[in-house]
Amino acid sequence: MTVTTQLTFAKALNSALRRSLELDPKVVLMGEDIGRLGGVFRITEDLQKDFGEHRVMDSPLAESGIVGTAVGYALRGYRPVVEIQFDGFVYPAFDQIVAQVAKLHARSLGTVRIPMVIRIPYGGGIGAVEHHSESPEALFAHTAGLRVVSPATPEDAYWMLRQAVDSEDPVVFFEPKRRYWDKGEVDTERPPAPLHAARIARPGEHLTLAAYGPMVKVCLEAAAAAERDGLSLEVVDLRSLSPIDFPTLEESVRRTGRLVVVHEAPVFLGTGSEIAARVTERCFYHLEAPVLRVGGFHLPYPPSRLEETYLPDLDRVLDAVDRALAH
Amino acid sequence: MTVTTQLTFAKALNSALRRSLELDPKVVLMGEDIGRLGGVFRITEDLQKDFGEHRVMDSPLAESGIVGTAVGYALRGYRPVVEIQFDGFVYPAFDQIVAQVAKLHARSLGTVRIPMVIRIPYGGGIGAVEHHSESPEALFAHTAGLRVVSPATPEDAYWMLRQAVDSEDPVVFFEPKRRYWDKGEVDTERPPAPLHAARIARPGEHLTLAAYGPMVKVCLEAAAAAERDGLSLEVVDLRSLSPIDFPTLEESVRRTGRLVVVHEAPVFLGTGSEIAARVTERCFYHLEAPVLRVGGFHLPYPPSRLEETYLPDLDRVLDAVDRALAH
Amino acid sequence: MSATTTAAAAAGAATAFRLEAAPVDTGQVQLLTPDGERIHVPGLDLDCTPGELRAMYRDMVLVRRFDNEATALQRQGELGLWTPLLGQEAAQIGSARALRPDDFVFPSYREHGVAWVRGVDPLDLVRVFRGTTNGGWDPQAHNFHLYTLVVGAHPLHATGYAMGAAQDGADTAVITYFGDGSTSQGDVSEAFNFAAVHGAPVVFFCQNNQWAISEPTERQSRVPIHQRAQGFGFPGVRVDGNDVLACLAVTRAALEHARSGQGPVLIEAYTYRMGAHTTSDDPTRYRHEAEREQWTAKDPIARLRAHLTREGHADEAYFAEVDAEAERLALRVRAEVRSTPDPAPLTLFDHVYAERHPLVDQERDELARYLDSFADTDAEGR
Amino acid sequence: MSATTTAAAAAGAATAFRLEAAPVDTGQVQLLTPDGERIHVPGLDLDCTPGELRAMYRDMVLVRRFDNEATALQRQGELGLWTPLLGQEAAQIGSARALRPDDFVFPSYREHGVAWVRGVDPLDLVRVFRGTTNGGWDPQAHNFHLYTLVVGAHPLHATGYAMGAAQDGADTAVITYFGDGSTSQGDVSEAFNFAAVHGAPVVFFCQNNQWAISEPTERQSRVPIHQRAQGFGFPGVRVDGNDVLACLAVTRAALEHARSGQGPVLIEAYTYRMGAHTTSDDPTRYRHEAEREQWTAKDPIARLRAHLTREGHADEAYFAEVDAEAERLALRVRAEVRSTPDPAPLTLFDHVYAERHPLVDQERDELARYLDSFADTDAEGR
Ligand SMILES: Cc1ncc(C[n+]2csc(CCOP(=O)(O)OP(=O)(O)O)c2C)c(N)n1
Ligand SMILES: Cc1ncc(C[n+]2csc(CCOP(=O)(O)OP(=O)(O)O)c2C)c(N)n1
Ligand SMILES: [Mg+2]
Ligand SMILES: [Mg+2]
Repeated sequence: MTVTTQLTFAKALNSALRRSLELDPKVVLMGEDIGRLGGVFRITEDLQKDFGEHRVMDSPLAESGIVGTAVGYALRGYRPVVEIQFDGFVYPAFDQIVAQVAKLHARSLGTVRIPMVIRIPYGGGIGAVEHHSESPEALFAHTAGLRVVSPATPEDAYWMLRQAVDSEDPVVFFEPKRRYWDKGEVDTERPPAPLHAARIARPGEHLTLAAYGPMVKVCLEAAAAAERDGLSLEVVDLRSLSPIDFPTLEESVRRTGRLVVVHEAPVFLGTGSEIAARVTERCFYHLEAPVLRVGGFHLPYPPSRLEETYLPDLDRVLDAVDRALAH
Repeated sequence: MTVTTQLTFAKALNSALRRSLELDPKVVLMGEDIGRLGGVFRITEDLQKDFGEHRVMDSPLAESGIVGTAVGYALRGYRPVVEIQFDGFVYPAFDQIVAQVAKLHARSLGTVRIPMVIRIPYGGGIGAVEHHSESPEALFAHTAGLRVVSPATPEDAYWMLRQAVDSEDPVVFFEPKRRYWDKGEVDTERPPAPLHAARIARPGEHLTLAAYGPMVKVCLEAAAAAERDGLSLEVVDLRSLSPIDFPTLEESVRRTGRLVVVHEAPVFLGTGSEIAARVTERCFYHLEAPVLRVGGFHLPYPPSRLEETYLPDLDRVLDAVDRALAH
Repeated sequence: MSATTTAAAAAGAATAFRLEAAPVDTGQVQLLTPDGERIHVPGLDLDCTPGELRAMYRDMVLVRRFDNEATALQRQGELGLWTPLLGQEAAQIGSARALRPDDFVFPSYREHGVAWVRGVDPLDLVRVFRGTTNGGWDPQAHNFHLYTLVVGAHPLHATGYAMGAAQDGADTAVITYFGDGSTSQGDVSEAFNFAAVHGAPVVFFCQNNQWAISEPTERQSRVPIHQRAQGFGFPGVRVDGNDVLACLAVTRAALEHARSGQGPVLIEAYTYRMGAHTTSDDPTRYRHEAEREQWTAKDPIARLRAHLTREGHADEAYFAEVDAEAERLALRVRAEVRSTPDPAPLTLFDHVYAERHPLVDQERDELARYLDSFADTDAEGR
Repeated sequence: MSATTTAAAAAGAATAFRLEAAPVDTGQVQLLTPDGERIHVPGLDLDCTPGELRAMYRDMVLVRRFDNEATALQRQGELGLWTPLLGQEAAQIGSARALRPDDFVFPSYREHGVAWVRGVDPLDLVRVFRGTTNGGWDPQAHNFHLYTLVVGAHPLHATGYAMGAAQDGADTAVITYFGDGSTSQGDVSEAFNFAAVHGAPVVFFCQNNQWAISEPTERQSRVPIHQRAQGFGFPGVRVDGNDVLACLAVTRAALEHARSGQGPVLIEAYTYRMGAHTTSDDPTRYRHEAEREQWTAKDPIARLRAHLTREGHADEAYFAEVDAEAERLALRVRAEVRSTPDPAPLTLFDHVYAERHPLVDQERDELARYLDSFADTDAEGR
């Protein structure tokens, strides 16, 4: 049976949290302004009202403290879901995340589990002030012990968050904030795919575009535009950055022979570098062009009046497609 | 005129700091235990005695505080050189480094400079306990606004530290701690190369090995071993990870047609991924094999009794060389 | 706590063991009642000439007007965001007027009043929130650092700067501004501790405006915030943050304390954020209108105006003149903001590094070529 | 500080304004003099049976002997490192014996005595420092978390655990151990604050052993460390850390305080690190032998032994028996450590994730194949 509803991305996340709170009394939410206010993006709207102050906690303004106390909750048998208010404010918690959260399962030889979700609204394109538009996912994907995912659609928002909460491992959950207001069908009865599977968002023949989170939509638009020029681009929504579903991606690249990876984060040592390196290694004789990358420049995220230039858009994606095809 | 002396890597660093303190009264050293003790690795030995407690400061045990107050010193016109005691303890300072130090020049439109050096003894191979053997360089190289370097020889230790102190930009200076006791010739009169130039550590024909810091020696040993099998390997000591001297590396790869990148850090999203991606893009038609990477596994650095297995060594490098040549 | 010293215990004169927190101290320094009456507090002398009083009044009125204008400009889409200081004028103007020109300021993101006193052009502030720059002014030109948006990061910068100034042999003092919520950040505690251990000449000025976005101060601290200093071994004091005279006098005393080598001071200016956290915020979701109304009665500008009137230092004509000046300021800001151009795309790369960085150069060149290709195709009428 | 309340000021009864830090309190709770004489402190009852006293003596002797053995094993190359607890036995045994089995402990890296009381096998501790594992024991089995080597990270875990326990409705309390130096870390201040704001049932047990590697406590704090709690609004108390009875009694009181919903307590156990920071450290570079000698006179074991003797609770035969037991323990540890095998290479990958992660699987397989290739070539006699 399929029960689909039309939800915004934000509401899908809210529904996923609500359902998780309902299903498991050990699920607790922690973060700044997530209670009465419902979070600055309203992702936790009404949840404190309905589940109480002990399940949905307004934390003191200290990210390290939030993640660090969440570790304690996890050790006590809870499943904490932590909200970092904006991408640029995760760094004060960096030590707790990479040196504690990521390592506890390994260092305890598996006797300790940290089933924590760290939700991070990320990325630009909303005209925000400094520190509110960053894409630090590579830092976490490089860190063993963390799982890193980023949904691109309301349905994935709903299900991937549910699955992240259910995961026995810590999951850094990157929410593309510029997509919060996008609407889409959500089937709340059946997950579309496992948490770490990539998804062919649009099949195609001539070249593979790989993206995740906010850039999937841009790639789909690029593919639609290219179609008008007679080009058939395949779009792979990676969904997960640790692990990355390489089999799905490689299968696509073997078919198309060309790959362009797109993300907002700076290209230099961004997730695209790993994808390019690994896909090249595995598909060396299938590649007709080098893997090209479209992403942010090597600079601090710029003031918002320059972000249009900074952010990959349809034209920059198509420019890379042209260059790849020119090989 | 050439004045060379035989110094250990550690002593070369110590001499570079001493010289910097002598040359510029604005150079100050900050860190845990760097005063009376001279640092846990004795890199700052005798410097407090000779330059006083205000030039060489024992800081409270708080990495964020150390880097954060060093920012203030820099704004006041000083050139702070900060010691992080071990690689695994840099994360509490992560926010200050990536969100403040790295960005201040850009956000001030160049009116503010942060000529800070953050020294980090890094890497494994010394039988240490947890958190004392990590290689987090990719996290910093991914961050725009920072320069990231790592010397491999005593002479580079001396000069690159001198140059880092003189740099108008913040430099994250990774010291390969397992090489602290290695000896080598140091010419204290003339720098061997600019801070960000790569160096052909050993010329060769059949394949290029690229490495930095602790792995340069391993690659040189591998090249020596390979020579006995009639193989001529070129070893490029990258020296700098942000920026990376791609022209030198690419020139080498165009000659040899094959590249293996070696580092201790986990391969997944390690600096090797960027090198592989970019070199492949630029040398696509020169590469006879995919760029291969040898590095750490996707796990928290293991307990020391397993580090021999974890760390790239001569055999693992040669295994990758064999695989690259088999293409 | 009540601990027994060895000596006392040995002598049998022990006080009883009890686990007790330090007593809560909600007292605050006030020099001006809400009705504008002057209170005299022994040990806290403050002689202000009528001219100085009027100047502070003018500062507050102009800054409030400018602040309102910026809020309006945001509503009209000219700014991406604004962080209103509404209600916090006295805390900012009073404390800032205690500074010497060579003192140095580390603000957070709401210190428009302090910026004003330091001579930063309101336009420079506004451009940051318009999104044309992340900086906006030269910190050295005003001894006023850039706004820091990462909550709690800059008190450490202030502390380091103060340590450096002391090391220079200067008798410069440093002041840093942050909010009640910010005190929860580890970095702020580290700043308190570094400053205490080094006896750094820094004044920590916390504007307790009762709210950190939607969280009231009780979510941030179990005790009044000025008491935080006790645990680090330096003085903390609460001042009526809507009383510009008290803010001036207490900050002056604290700066003197710091300057004279006695180390840091924490000032908690007890005030109220009359507006939203930012223009993106909707405070009706989390607080009651009644609370705001109570604070209206303590308005910092009305209070000083009452005092000026009561003492005969200013009359209606003066007040009208200041209001007119405020309107002119608002007009100028509006006009200039609207005509502020967006930066050219390639300026993106201008200041990432002070020295050359090949990757940045390369990316700049690539972007330039890419943008040029549009110029071509645009010309071709693509 | 001495602030003037509005009311008082208005009434003209103001105390004078002064910027003043809270008075320094160096008093400490002591129940046993260095000579073993029992002091009675009102409000701090402690009835220990002779058997209990002997048990604590035995704990301290065994732990010290084990600790010495571990140091020796490091010198012999069997361990990579050791962190001696020498001198801190009373602080650890006394506080640990105040715990209930369902209480939970978050140690740093020197809490061998606490581990002992919680029933962790010394061998488990030693293997961590041998480098065969980063864990070593099951935290749930002993309600004793893993050692945390990142200074200051774990008090937050303790605080969260305590909040969770309270949320469960349990009357479990939590204790966390850390050093004087650790108090400088922002995370520790954040833990203090979270615990205070939430009234979490956690006891912060700071062993002030006077040194953080080479830095004396004055580099870490301007005031006695127990006073740090004042700034966060909860009780702090200094206890003689070489007095096992005082440590037991004060910790018991603090746990009771926490358990009964009154929130956290900070205990500063004033003690001394008689040995090196770790076996890699050389304290002669930074401290004087004389200081160590002074502390020898306050030795925690000698003190309890004197008390037992004085009260007739134990005789030389008993002490000899304990010493013999300690030797047997040392022998066992030495023998078992030496025969501890290194883990098999492929176990590297065993616990990176709780659920499957293809990258880890792939790397494991690749390494297995690689290692196998040696098996082949070795067989071929490469
Ligand atoms: C490290 C960090 N975390 C979160 C935020 C988001 N944020 C911006 S302001 C704010 C509240 C600050 O409250 P307070 O310190 O009281 O200052 P106020 O805004 O009231 O002046 C928060 C949570 C941030 N800017 N930085
Ligand atoms: C975050 C971090 N920084 C630095 C270190 C290195 N380090 C290990 S122990 C230590 C001193 C700790 O002193 P203290 O807290 O007093 O504990 P003690 O060792 O005296 O028991 C330092 C600097 C560390 N382990 N973690
Ligand atoms: Mg506030
Ligand atoms: Mg200590």
